[in-house]
Amino acid sequence: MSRILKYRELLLLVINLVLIAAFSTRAPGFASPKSLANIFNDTSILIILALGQMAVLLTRSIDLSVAANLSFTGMAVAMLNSAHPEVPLPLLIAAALGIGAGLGAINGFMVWKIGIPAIVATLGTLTIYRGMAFVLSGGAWVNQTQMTQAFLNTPRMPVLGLPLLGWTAILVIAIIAIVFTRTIFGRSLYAAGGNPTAALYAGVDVGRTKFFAFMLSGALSGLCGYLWVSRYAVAYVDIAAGFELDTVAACVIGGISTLGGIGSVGGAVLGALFLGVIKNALPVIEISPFWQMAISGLVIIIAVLLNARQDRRKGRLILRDAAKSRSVRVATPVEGAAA
Amino acid sequence: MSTLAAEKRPPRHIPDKLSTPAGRLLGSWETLLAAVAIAIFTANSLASPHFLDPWNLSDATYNFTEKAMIAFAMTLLIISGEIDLSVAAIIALASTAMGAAAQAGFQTPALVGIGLSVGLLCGAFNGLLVARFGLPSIVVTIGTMSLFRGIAQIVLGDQAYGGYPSSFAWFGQGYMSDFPWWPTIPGFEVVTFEMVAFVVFALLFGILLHRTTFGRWIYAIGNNAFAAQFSGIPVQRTKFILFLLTGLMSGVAAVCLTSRLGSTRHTIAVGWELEAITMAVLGGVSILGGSGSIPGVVLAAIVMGLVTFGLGLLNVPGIIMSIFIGLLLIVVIALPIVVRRIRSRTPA
Amino acid sequence: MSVAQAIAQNSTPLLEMRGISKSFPGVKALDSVDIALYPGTVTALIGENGAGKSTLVKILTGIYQPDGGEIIVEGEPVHFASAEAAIRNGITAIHQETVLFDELSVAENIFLGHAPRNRLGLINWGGMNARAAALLTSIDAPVSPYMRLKDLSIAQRHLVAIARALSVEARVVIMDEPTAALSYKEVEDLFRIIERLKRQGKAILFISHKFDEVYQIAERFAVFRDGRSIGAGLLAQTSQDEIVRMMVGRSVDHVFPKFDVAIGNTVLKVSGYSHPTEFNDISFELRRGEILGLYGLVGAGRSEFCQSLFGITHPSAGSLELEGRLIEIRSPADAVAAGIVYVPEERSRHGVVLQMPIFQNFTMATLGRTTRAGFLREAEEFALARRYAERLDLRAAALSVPVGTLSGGNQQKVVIGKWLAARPKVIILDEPTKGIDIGSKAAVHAFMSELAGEGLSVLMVSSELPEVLGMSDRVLVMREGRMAGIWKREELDAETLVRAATGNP
Amino acid sequence: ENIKIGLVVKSLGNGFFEAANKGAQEAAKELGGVDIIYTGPTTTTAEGQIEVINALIAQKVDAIAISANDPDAVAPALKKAAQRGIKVISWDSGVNKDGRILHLNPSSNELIGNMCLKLAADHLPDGKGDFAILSATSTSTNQNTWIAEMKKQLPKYPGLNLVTTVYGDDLADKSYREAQGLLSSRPNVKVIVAPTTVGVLAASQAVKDAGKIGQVYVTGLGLPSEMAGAVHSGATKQFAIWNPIDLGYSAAQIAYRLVKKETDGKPGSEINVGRMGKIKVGENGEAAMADPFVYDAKNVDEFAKIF
Ligand SMILES: Nc1ncnc2c1ncn2[C@@H]1O[C@H](COP(=O)(O)OP(=O)(O)OP(=O)(O)O)[C@@H](O)[C@H]1O
Ligand SMILES: Nc1ncnc2c1ncn2[C@@H]1O[C@H](COP(=O)(O)OP(=O)(O)OP(=O)(O)O)[C@@H](O)[C@H]1O
Ligand SMILES: [Mg+2]
Ligand SMILES: [Mg+2]
Repeated sequence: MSRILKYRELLLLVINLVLIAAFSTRAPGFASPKSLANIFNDTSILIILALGQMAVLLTRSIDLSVAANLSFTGMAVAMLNSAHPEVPLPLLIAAALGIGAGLGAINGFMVWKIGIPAIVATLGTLTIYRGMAFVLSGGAWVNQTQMTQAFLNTPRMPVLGLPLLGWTAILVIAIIAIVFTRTIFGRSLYAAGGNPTAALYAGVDVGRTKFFAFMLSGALSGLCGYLWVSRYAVAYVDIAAGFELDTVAACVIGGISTLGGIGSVGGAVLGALFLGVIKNALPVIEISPFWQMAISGLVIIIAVLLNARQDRRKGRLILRDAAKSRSVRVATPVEGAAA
Repeated sequence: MSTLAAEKRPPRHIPDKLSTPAGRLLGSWETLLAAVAIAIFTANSLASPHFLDPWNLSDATYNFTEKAMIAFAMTLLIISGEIDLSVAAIIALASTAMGAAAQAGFQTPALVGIGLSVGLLCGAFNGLLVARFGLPSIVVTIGTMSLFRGIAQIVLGDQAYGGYPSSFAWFGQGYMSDFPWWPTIPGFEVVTFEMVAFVVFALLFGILLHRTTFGRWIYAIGNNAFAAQFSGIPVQRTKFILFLLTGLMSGVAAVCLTSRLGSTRHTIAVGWELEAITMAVLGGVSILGGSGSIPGVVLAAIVMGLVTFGLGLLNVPGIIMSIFIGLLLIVVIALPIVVRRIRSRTPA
Repeated sequence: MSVAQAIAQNSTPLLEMRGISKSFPGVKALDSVDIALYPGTVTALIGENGAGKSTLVKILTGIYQPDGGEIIVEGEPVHFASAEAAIRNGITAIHQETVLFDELSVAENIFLGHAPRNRLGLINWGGMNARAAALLTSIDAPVSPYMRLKDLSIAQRHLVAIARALSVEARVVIMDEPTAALSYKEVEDLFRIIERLKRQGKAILFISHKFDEVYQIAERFAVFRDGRSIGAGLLAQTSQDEIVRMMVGRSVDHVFPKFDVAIGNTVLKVSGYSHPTEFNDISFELRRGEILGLYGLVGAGRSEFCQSLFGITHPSAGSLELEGRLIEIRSPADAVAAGIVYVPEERSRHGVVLQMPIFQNFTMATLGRTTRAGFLREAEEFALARRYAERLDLRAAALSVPVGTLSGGNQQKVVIGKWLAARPKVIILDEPTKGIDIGSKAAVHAFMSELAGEGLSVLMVSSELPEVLGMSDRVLVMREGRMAGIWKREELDAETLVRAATGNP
Repeated sequence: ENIKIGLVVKSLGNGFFEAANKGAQEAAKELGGVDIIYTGPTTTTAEGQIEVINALIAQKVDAIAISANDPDAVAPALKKAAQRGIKVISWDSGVNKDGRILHLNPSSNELIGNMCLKLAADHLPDGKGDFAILSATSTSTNQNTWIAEMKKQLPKYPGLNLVTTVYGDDLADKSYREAQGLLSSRPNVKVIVAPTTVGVLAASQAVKDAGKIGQVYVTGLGLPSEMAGAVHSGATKQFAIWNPIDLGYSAAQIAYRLVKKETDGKPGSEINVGRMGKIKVGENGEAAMADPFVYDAKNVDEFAKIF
């Protein structure tokens, strides 16, 4: 285990399990396999978005436009589906990925070629993309009856007790894990954010890496656009409003540094699940709806505090005895930031 | 006192500055923004016959005055390399506290005091987490953003606080001409309290940032916190004070907004954090810290106010307006970068 | 193999750069320079700070594109569009700046950009770790490929950087000031590795400001001045004075101009200073007009100790007396107020704010002197900055340009000037001449003597033996966070110091 | 010069208000010489609506008809409008008495509250059993009024038991999760009443996904076009809504009559609202239109084409 999951992820996993156990004392059945599958399924979209956000955060950037991208792409594919019901679903999903990637590429282009700070570029496109969703639809909704059955029902088709939506998340996690740990592009993400100068010297094109990170984040947002619309069977301009901060929160709770270069796929997934567990638990454990927001805020702060305690620099431990106690820790192999 | 170097050669003369003041003014961000403001002002007056009406312009200032007051403090914070996403939530909490106090029968001065104190407290909480525990501010304030508004929601639930004393309404709705000592110059009766507050705070923050030791510290910290610390600058204390200031200004905005609305719900000022940050960034504040100016932010506030009001007069839907603001932000940030790049390509 | 033999065997260059030019906005960093590298030979590239050495390295490694000129490898003209292209052509470098990744494992630091891949094109972690382990063993590096870089010491990082340079099938190895952060012992190790590379027939470009090293390891040299080639040839046929003259354009006589000054009363008394993990039980007295050298191997804890005197870190035990009064220093501000200032080792990280104007850097620590009631007065700031800029003979276009536009030596002058403005009693200089060329070094040394002559007490951290021996009245040696001894100038010799620092009898 | 009426809605991009706009445009055409300015903020906030109101005041519109995001917060701005000679009415979601001349309820609040209870009872065997309310945001005026009315009239339905009220904030994902929470933690709840379209839709979807169609029903207030899918799936048997077209039509008509000084809109006055006949202003300056209309599988498709 220790080779696959680093200490931080292990801690987060334990926290997640403790939370689930605690909640199930108040809401029997919360920990049942069915309920857990439910929570995972419900968190799938956040997980996928968080993985995209993670790619961007790793390169020392941030993508605030993920939710707006989701809204625009969701609206676009829903309208496409309603106007041309004959277009097969795989093509629509490809369109969602493509549109999303295109919007992500716009962000990436501004960061790479013009040199606008990512937070500024995506703060701009955050409003622009959602505005475009409004322009595209004229403010009208796309309703359930306008969408085809295949469009609506495919992601909710259960396979081995988990809907396809959940399986999609698992597939994305697997692909991203391989991409981040075992491809040149994935390692470039870590390098570009960890030390841009060093990355340049090592032959990594930092700007281009950022561009592709944004494109990846965009493509995943686009995919989520489709998944969202089909899950809630309606498309309107405001969908997923404010979700960009949830994705950042999931990453941060999962130990991905907003300063780039640090983080693991496991962390991002567990961070998203952490938020998912809380979001799903609060409605069932008899907590006043008015308390939910404060509790999630508090929980984020506590998670960040816990994370930071682990990060505390240990100093250089020059004195022999101090160094000895450290060397025990160092000796445990660490496989880069892979995991 | 002689030096070896001096014995060898007389010291070289180093000029204070390279360019002339006029040259610096011409190339500055503020000049660019002022040009944009004038262009939008002209476009607005051509596009709508209702634009050049003093009362309308006076109403239009409400589009930006409160947000700008937060943006001033946010500017300092961003220059120092931090950020506060919880400002709108602080407004909600401060407003809720004032509402509760008003229900309990407190009078206007006490209400204002309570609003500002809650703002300060929230700022202190953020400051503590960032400056004392060394947590990244973007993450901390994502958390406190939910926490502060969440507390407001716990207190208010689905209810609203109203029933503020009538004198309280003056901060957000009053005109300076309500004062006997305000000069009765024709044309000046449209000056609102918030406008005066905007100008006063712009001056205060401008002086604080550009003319005091504290302001210099902010730049030093934002550019290189280590070097600042190694120069004896109290880095963490400065950051803490900046969070306090941001909290306080959110409290001020809460007083103005609550007074203007006359009621408090927990959704008050939703989304303002991004608008305040947009204002600062549009004003030329580097989101990475280290540079920016108050005059720039003042101009950016005016530009944003003019754009929203001008488009409002043309009944452009708000969401289309936000496309304009987003484009404006990107174009104004990109323009100097692109121009600089083109200029460096053609040899001078 | 003698130098003459080597040269006789390798008369055709492996790599040649001809007429290379490179301009940055406002600076012509390289103006049609030439250099040739021969197989099995170390060529030293020598020049003042800002002469264009690192720029040449970056062009050769594909990081910068030259404005003009050509690169010829084994007779074929080549063009490196990216860092990767240079690596593919067998050119590898240890760069001057830290170019490693704190958060990644040692193995990945070594192989980033050219990791071994399996048939699917995916990175082969097992193969990479195995190859990294083999590579590290071959250079006697006591480092596991699985360790994370941030857990390594400076010296260990250095070994990783070397392993990285050797991880590609290199024909040309470039080392840009590889010894600047190393102490005596690690330099010896590095030289052994270089000797091995030579035997393997690789061409080596070695950049250093330290002449003893250059003469020890290199056969050939090339000198740059202000971005131009001034001379090149065989070191065996050229004296140090000739090279210095080529480099500076004049001769430099006083590298260690230590004057005898009257040593006064005790100014600073440190007793039993300790820190839980970094240093233990440091005690000494520092007198008026005295220069106390602080010698040790890299990583001995000297900087940490000095930083605790300055209030950056906090001692867990011990006391401090300044002019007979017990003081406690909780922050740098306390230290400055008490009259203790610190010129840090990492200049651009801790010393100056690169983006801010020169005059603001000068006044940063002493804004109280140029303000009234907290309000800035720019004219006074300029006046103060000018006073110290002239005293230190600063070279700058104007006082309002950012410090980042200055050369390293001039940046160091700004840091020193900033602290002189605080009118200190004790000045701590941490590696004051690290990475500084011989001309500027002489100026810093002269200035140090002068300050002592004016009655300042100087604590000088240095890893350079000649500097310690040449400048100190007394020397304190630290080893692994503890005091290894303290010696007077008269009792000093290099051997004593090295023995104390390494702990070898 | 044409009469300009500002039709201010809670937010743009909402089918209900689009339909109301359609009605208002119809009224404008019928009356002649009237321009409808259909506008609203990006988010459903009072601050956003105030900016919109200020822009309307600046354009010197003749009347403002508003569906308010907050009854108190927009009042000061509307009072300013009134001072500048603009006739202000509210419709759908009201404004405090001193901020407007009159308020046009889509139906009386009692009727709506009653209708929601009736719908719940109709879905339960013998009209007895547990039900829960899924509301929008906790600040939304009309939602809160209707919930209050439902609670008030609950005694008229013995056996009908309100278990809890939850808030979906008019966000699809949150509403869905709240509905899911109800399904798992309140197994006795047989009916979810959502007086908001996003709520009914999300709850229907949650019921469908949980495979509880036929065990748990969802009902409430929604537009036929948006609800058709839920009705077809069987998650919703019936739901109700008033006609938003008629509502917008009437609001525009009333505003026009006020501008033309055909009425002062005081309590007790009767206003001519074109094809809708006459509306009487009651106490508190509130007027109400007809009963909500109930839709089910038989008629929903027909109306889905209209709004
Ligand atoms: N990226 C850059 N942008 C602008 N100027 C640069 C840049 N890199 C180097 N220079 C300038 O080019 C000149 C040569 O710099 P270079 O780093 O090559 O010197 P160097 O010989 O390596 O000096 P040192 O001994 O201090 O390392 C200097 O004047 C430097 O300021
Ligand atoms: N393992 C490490 N991790 C992080 N920083 C380090 C490490 N080793 C050294 N440093 C920092 O790098 C700089 C150079 O350290 P170096 O060891 O060369 O200085 P030194 O004075 O010889 O050592 P010390 O300060 O321990 O006596 C110092 O500022 C030190 O804090
Ligand atoms: Mg160099
Ligand atoms: Mg050191």
